[in-house]
Amino acid sequence: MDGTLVARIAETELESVVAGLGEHGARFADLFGTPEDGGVTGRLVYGLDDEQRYLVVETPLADRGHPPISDLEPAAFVEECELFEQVGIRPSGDRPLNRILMPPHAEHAFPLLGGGSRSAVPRELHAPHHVRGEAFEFPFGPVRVAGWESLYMGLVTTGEEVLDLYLFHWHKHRGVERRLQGLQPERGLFLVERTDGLSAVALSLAYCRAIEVAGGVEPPRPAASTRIVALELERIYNHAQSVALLCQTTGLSVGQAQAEIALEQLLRVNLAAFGHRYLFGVAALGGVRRGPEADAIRRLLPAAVDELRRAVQALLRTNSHVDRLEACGTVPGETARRLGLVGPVARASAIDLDARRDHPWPGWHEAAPEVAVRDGGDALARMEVMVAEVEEAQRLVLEQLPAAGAGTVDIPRGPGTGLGWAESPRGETLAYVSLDEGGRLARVRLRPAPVRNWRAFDDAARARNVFTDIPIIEASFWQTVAGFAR
Amino acid sequence: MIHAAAVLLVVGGGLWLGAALLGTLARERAGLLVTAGASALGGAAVAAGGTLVAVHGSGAVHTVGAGNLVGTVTLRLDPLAAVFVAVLGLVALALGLYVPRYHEPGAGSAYYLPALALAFFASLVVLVAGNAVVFLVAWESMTLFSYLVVLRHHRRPGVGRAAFLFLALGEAGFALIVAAFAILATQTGTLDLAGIAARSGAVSAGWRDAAFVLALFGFGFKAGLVPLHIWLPEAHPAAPADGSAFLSGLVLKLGVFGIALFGFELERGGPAWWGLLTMGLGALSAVLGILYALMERDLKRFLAYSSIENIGVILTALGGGMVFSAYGQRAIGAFLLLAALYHVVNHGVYKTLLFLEAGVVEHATGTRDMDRLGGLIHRLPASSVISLVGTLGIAALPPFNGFVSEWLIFQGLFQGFRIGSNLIGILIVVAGASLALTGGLAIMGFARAFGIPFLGMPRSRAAAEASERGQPLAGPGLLAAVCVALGVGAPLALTVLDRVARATSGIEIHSRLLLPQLTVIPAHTDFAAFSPTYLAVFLLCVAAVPLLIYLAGRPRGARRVVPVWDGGILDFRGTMQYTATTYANPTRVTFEALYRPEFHLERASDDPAGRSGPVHYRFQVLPIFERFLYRPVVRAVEWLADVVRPIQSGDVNLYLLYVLLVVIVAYLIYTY
Amino acid sequence: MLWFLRGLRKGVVTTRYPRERDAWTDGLPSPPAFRSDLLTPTLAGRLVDACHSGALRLEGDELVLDLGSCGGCGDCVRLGGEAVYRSGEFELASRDREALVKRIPLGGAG
Amino acid sequence: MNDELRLAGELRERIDGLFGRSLHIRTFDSGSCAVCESELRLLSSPYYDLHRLGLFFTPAPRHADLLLVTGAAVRAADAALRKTLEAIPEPRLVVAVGACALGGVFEEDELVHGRVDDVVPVDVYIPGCPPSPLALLHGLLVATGRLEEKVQALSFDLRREAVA
Repeated sequence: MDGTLVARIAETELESVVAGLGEHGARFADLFGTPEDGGVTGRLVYGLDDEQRYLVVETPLADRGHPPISDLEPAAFVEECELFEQVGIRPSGDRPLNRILMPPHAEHAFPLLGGGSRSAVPRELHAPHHVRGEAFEFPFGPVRVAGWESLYMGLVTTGEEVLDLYLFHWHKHRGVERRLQGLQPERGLFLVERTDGLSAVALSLAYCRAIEVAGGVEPPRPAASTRIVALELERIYNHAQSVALLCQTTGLSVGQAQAEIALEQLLRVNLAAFGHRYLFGVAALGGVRRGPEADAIRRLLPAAVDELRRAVQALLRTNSHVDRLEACGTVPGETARRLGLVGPVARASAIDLDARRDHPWPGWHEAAPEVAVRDGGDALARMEVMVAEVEEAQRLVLEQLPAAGAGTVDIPRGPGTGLGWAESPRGETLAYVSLDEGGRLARVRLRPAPVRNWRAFDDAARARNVFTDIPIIEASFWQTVAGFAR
Repeated sequence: MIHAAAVLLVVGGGLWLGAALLGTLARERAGLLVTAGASALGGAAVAAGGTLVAVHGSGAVHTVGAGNLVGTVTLRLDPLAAVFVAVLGLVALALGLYVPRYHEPGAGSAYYLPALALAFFASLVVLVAGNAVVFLVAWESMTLFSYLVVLRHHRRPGVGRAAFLFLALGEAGFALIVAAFAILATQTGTLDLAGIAARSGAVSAGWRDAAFVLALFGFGFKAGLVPLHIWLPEAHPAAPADGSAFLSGLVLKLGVFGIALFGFELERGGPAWWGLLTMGLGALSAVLGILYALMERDLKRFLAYSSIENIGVILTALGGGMVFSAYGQRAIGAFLLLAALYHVVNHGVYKTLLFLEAGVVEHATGTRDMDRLGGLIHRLPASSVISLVGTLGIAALPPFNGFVSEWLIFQGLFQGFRIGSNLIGILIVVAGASLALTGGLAIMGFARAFGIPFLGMPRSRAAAEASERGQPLAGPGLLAAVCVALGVGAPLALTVLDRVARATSGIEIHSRLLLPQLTVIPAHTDFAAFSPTYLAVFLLCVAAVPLLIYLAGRPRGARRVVPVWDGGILDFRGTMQYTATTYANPTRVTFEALYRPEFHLERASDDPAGRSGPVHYRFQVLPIFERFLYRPVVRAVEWLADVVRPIQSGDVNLYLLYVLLVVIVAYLIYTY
Repeated sequence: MLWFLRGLRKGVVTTRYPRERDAWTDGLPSPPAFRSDLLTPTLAGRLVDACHSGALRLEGDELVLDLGSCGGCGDCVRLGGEAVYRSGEFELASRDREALVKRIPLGGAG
Repeated sequence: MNDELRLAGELRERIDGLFGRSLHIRTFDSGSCAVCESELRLLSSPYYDLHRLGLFFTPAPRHADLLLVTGAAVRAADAALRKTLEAIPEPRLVVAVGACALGGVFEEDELVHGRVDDVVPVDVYIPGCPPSPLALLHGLLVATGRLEEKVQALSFDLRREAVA
């Protein structure tokens, strides 16, 4: 697999390897388990960003066979809990694990191992979170503002300031990874696209790259350029949505209307360019299903981005808006590194990381994208990063248009494994695929960016914020619950 | 008519003494019932007697001579004291009705009930004492019996310490009171209160000031003025419900009586700065009292701090009255005295009610911590309604009595412009403004004190399983009725108090109660007017109209009861509601400089991996007065004790030497 | 910043729908329409396999199109050639779930 | 049999009459991919502005007349969905939005019902992945009886249309 190193170690060496990689400065990216040849094989994915390569550490795992990885690498906590929920592998010691994808009251079913008791209707919620003393838990969600995803937030507060916050994403866990087991890759692509619809292009491209890497093929040159165009169009409209939501949460309704006008125009650009408002159906195995309508993009995109730029500049001059974003939901650089954040959230906390530049796949070498980084770490810094990325994305789209075209390459049906990645609007998205003999999907591991970034939402909310700041932080993070819950 | 009143008082006192004796038999049910009945009847008689004296106290002080035990034990039926006697009687009556269902027969009750009855008796004697010595003896015995009352649950932790604190500060106050009386007695040459009152004008200014200040701080200890208040929030939770009701409903009032006695009778017509000092301390007590009350989670400690606040309000009114009188505005001065006395009566009624209700809540759920109560209105419906009446009363909301008395006090204080010098006028209005702030915070405090325990969902199993069976309702119910009666029938009550004010200050105050119109005007017709009775009737009509509209237009369709909307979570638990501290969070944040809170937070998510788990948050207000006033004083006294210790060397010869030295010194002083 | 001026300067952008239908909606994804006479069983079989959202299935001699499952991706239109067209319909709301299930008789030979 | 149809028709008229004027909508996400949510949010944008049609989003189900359900009815969200529907007073309507909710994308399994019908009774179905804001507007107007359904008449068979 080009661009990826694979290392196989024994479970006993796991602790020293993780510690060693930590000192070496490798960035933890993913940890997942796969039921293979009678046991469970764990794979840790590390981003060696300066060497432009990923390192996949494979090791057989036994229940309670290794010390908690999250003690050495705090970033790995969410994946460690998910590892237990999906394949039943627990670290040694008695440190409690949190429920990530399954509701707290559902008994463990280890779906990836083929288990799967019908999770009965929840009787009683025993959250990991009992609140004692004089603070109390303010229940917020899962049914929230009209048009926002189902997400439960347990706000522990002393009246106004948020002391602690924990999130339940499991209302939206559809078990896509378990559902993909045994499917044909084409049918898998249809489901992968609908796992996190707002990052459909990025997730499907990562999945297609993984299968292409497994098959050892490269997409044709025009298809690579089309992929860049689609990816950047998706980035532009997502960032426009984040600006619109920020205005909604700070209460600037005219600003929200202006941003929504720009957003609608961008969605109509997507429709004109690829025949789908949210760019579904662009990526295909071995290439792209259709090329972009170049003249439609050249005619409509600049006008739409202009609309967005004017709205954003007006917003950045509105003190009431900017004051609300300054020092709101601050994620310090150190926390961002400790939790292994990716995407605009990380770039706004002074972490210079972008999969397009650090791990370029064909087409990105020439594109040489420029990465915007800010060090404020608050909602304003995140907005500035997103605004800068919209400008850069427009440049990339218009630059790649001439070379963009349709076309796919046939992929040999056969066993193999591959790691694919893409820079979604929310950050680095990984997809790991292993195919069995008949070329069907034995195991698919999807790790959209929200899986890494929702962790920082708790820290940001705990940094001396009050109730009304929570929606603003959520809008400035702009992570999807569907991307986390899969 | 006065003789009838005197007879009633004597009968009442006798019944209390009988109750005290019978109390010792309170090991079984019958003994307990009889004692309670006797003290209740005694209370009724004393209340009637007090009212009669107040009504017919035609300005003159009636001295009824009695046997000459130690000198002549003269009693005095003074209208000013009559108001307090009436309150004493009412409180005793309510407690008498409350005791049977609250206390179990047994050894504890056998010592407690007599102590309580004797405390009533001692208070009565204090109020009708005609002679300084009788006053002081009765005052000391009242303090001692109250100490015994607080010690009821002496086995519980902290009760001993709280009772000792009450006694210690009580003695400190007593010392000052004795000094004040000593000064007046030596200067006027008589021990008889009426005599002192008559000749106090001739006493030199220096001595009069000293006597007043000593009396103010001496009685201030008992009344709970701010710097001297720290025993109050400790003693009330320690005492049983009826004990703390007696403490707050009556004992604090005796402190106020003392100050009013000195300010308006013994040393009438003092300089303006007396009034300003009293008003200043009163306003300070009011504001700090309610601020600290808002931070309390324990129901009784909250009510204790709220008592400090109300005493602050009363003393502000008294102080204002003294200032106005000193500047010649005697009509407003008398009016403010009337308003203060009316607030004394009101507070005596609804504070006792609230303490009795706090007792019921503790009796039913076993806890006073507001954060473990909730939803009691469903479990204790009658008690909830009664305590709602008390809460509306103390929060000074129309049409209840608290509103009328606070309205009177405000109208009095806001007429500060009638005083010549602007500075004094401004100071009075500032005091009024601080009372306004207190009023606002009091409404928030009592919305919290009623809302958190009674409304919402139960926050603990104890609250969920509370039951009203066997809980005392008669006592608090009676007080609730009196609350409403005093509120709606305010003009009647004011006519009685008008007589008292005239008897005390000697002015026919202009607050002609326009009985045909049932309206009240604050001493001057051109300032404000208001009729509590019509207001109550108007409020009832206003409330009835929307009710009728709702009943008429109610959809007839099938009714479907659905749980409250909670965002769709699985189980909305009691712990997901606002707690007492978080409800008062805006005040805590605004007055952070005053509270200087320390808080302790443990949360699982501080773990670097961000593991979500249990959170524990504790919050503590810095007790400023204990830390920065009393502790240094105590340390200074202990240091002094160490310094003096060498004198007590245990060597007899040295002691003889000391005796010789003292004799020599005394001889030298005597000869010069 | 006088935001309402910005709003006014923008003018009215609101669509006149449902009175008129905007032009851009022609590009919207829409379910396939079939020429049943050209629809051979083999072509129908290939169409069913091509549809990943499970909207097409064969029942007896009819091709069943479930509009509820169709995402309008257009794979079948590209595959079907003459026999399959874009219906251009996007107002497909219905009170009856069965009304969304269309049955196309297979007409073609072979 | 036909009186049953008559009753259904009358009930339909009664509901249409009731919702003729303004309508408050509560949305519920039972496991969508966030794209249907995005289209729902755009309904209140200047381009589509559902307020001009008397439709309003409301956070409180107590004030809602219509429940818009998106997503593939994840079993873990059943309790929340039923609670939300129960919190809406009658007369009320339920509209299922998007291919996920109508049973297209996810088949039934241990974690997902696959169709919103299995959890709550659905009155109007709006297909599409995602249904565009105009399709949503059309669906809402059909639900409130202010527009007639179009799909009943369509046969999606060009030969039959050519013949008819």
